[in-house]
Amino acid sequence: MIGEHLPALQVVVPLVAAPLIVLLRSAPLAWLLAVGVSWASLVIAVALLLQVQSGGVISYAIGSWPPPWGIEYRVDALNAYVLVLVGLVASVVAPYARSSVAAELPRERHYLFYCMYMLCLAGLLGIAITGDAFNLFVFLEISSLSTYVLIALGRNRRALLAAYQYLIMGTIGATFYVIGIGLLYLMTGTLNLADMASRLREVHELRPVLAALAFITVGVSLKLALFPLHFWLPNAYACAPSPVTAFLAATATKVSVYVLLRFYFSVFGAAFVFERLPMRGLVLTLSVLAAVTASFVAVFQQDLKRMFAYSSVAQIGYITLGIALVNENGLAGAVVHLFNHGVTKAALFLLVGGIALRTGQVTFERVAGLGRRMPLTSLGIVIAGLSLIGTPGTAGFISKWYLVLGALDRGEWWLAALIVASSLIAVAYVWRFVEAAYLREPAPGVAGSGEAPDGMLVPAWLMVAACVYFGLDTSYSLGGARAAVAVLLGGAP
Amino acid sequence: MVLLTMMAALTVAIVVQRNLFAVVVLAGIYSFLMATVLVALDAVDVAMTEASVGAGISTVLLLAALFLTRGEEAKPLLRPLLPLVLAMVVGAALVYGTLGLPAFSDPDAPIHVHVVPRYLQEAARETDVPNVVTAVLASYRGYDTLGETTVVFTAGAGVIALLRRARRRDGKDVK
Amino acid sequence: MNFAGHYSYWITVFLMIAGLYVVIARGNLIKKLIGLGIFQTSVYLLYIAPGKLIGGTAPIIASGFGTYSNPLPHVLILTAIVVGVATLALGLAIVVRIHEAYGSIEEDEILDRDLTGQEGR
Amino acid sequence: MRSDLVLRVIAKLLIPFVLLFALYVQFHGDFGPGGGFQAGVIIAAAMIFYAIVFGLPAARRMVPDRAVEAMVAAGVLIYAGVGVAGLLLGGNYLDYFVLDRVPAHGQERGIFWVEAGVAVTVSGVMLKIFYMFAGRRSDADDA
Repeated sequence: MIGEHLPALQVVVPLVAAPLIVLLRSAPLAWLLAVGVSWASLVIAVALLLQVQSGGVISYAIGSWPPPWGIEYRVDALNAYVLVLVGLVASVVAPYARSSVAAELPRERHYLFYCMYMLCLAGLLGIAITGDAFNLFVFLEISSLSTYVLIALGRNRRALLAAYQYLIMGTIGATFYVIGIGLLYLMTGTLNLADMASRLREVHELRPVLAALAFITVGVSLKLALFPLHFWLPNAYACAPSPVTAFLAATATKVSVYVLLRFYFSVFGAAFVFERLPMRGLVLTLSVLAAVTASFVAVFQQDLKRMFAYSSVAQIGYITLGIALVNENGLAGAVVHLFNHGVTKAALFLLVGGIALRTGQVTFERVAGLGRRMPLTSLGIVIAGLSLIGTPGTAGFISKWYLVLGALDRGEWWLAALIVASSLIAVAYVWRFVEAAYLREPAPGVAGSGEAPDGMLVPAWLMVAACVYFGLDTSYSLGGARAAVAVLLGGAP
Repeated sequence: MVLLTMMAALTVAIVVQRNLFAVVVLAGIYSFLMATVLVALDAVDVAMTEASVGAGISTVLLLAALFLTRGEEAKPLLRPLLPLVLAMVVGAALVYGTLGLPAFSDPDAPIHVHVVPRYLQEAARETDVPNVVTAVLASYRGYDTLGETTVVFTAGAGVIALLRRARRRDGKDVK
Repeated sequence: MNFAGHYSYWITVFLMIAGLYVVIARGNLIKKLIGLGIFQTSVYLLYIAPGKLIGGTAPIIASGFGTYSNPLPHVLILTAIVVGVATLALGLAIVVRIHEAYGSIEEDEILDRDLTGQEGR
Repeated sequence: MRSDLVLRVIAKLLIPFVLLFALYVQFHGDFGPGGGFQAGVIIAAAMIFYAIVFGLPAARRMVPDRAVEAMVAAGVLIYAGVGVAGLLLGGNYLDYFVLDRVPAHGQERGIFWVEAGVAVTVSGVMLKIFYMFAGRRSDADDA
């Protein structure tokens, strides 16, 4: 009986947890609840994925109103995959948050932190699962508003400025999205994505549809930090509390990519977006620029969080590049990179959070000689760094391999070469960490208090292990991605 | 149509005016005009909300924030040209889009023939509520409204998280 | 007729341009938020105006009326208004905190003070 | 402001009527314009008016912070709870049909509680936000 209501529970459980936390007003209870709910949402997501694999698309009519009159939750191989990623990262970040939050935030704000964390989780899951364009906007705002607060809770006063900038950019992005949806609604009369897709096929007046495509693309690109709309991201990631950075880097941008995929392939249709319009060239150019320039900028950062934030911009470039390839291997690379990069970045930011806890700042000066003071943390960063570069045997290799295959399938060998070349830049910035941690003497006066607490180290290493595991056994990650690509290229959602 | 033109004029005033108190008051008037336009367009529920939120709550919040900061804008403009061009490009994109939309008050437009007829014809019977806006809001699309309530909740909890004073163990505020 | 039929769209576009311009060009953090509000309200007209039917009434079912304006955009925009005020409240809370931390709400002054490490008050 | 007797008397007279009007807006939302959100805003406005005329401490005595925070959370829980009730009675999430033997009455009941939840959260949040902003000011003054 519970089985059929899983789609609703997926979102409602974290959503109800948030007000409960406010009523309880107790940090330890809030933490316990957050951990329990995160794990529950992972279990639900996995159960949904299994249901989809055995029984096909799940449609759940909220309020028992049939779509398109009511709001429909629609789970297929693609968004079940995204739900699992979000659930997985949340389950790892929630236990990790306790030590980090205890150290970084004043006590009376602890329970509010977990409240915001639950809302952000509910928002992201809601975006991924819904089959209704306007409902997507509502959950987008839930996740965005909670994200602004989470970033502003950072220790440094710059966190406030970063949160403000993100609030402005995020709201512009969301409003663009609403304008796009408005135009589509005026042309089709419906808000249900599947219904919209089928009715769009019969629309002959294309100008509003084109404008809608443009507004939705720009709006979502602001959220996913596609180059050159990425400038809010490094500040936000660098200033937010460590668990927030890890959670956002691994999930928020990925969910936005999902939205883009959903609109391009399921609503507008790949043929419309990529064959009738020069969108392919545009997305391709921006992706390559992102991958190359952001990687370069990353090399010259003095702060580890900032460096990995720029690296995120570059990695998002790889994902959108895979989208622009519009073939089976390229898309599989893009979707599997969603997952692999999510896992890799979660591992990196969780480990960097441990360093921040011990040394205060994470500049390269402070990191010098870290290999001796925090050997496990340093080793973890090196392994996850290898995955970031795309070394064989790690998760990152799998995604880049498929991206290169996708490029070669189209006969664009120069693109394949660019993917490999830009990975070499990643070698440069990961090497900077290796050099600082293992080859340099620690700066005098840096407190050496050993490893991060186990509560942080264990979740972080789980993610590091995942980086290696998904590099060796690809049956789950790649298998899920292939099923998702079949949905994308199959047409209807 | 006159109202719309007045709104446009007010917007210009808001852009130009540098005294922030004046801007806040103008923004309040702007909201009232918007509410009037909405009544003319038959959106009475929306008008009521816009009047109470836009002209009421927003104004109070803005004034409260102004008391806490300061009321004068320091510099007229940073780099006026680039933002203007950007905004114009976005506007042009929207103009391009609206050109293909169905004409005003066209009863055969897609939004009037698809989905909505059921609301208008059946809502009173299916939900026992004659105000269709309420029926759609709370029932057909009730889940959106749950999300909307959660948005409000998020804002409330967020403001508490941001503005609560840090307290020391003895209960005094930390400066 | 065509011009008149699209008049509300033209105003929508104008409000949108003005709002967006204020957001991008102005350095004052509160003024930016007001601009953001105008930008958001422009969307209301885009949704609501096409829902109006001439000769129709507000969508409250009563005997004696046959034509009603479209209620669905009204519902959507109610949600949008709520989202707008929620964003404004959060934005203002952040601005107040910024003012306390930096002693200014002008973007360029704040960036200056960040570089020089100068305290607010 | 403290010495303005006329204002105080008017406020005392007016506020009950404003609250009554809020209730009207709340319950008449089924038949005319209005509903939980608008009613919540009006309730909050009445309290804010009270706070402005009689001072923040007086308002905080009448509606303490803890109570407001509880309202903020309770409204969402009421709303989500109606959804869960639908689940427990064998329907989908937020299914109101199952709330009563006559489906249309179930709808009416569901809408009533949902709107109540909205009003509670909205009035709580608006009031809380005002408290937070206004409280910030008085702290800054005596610092």
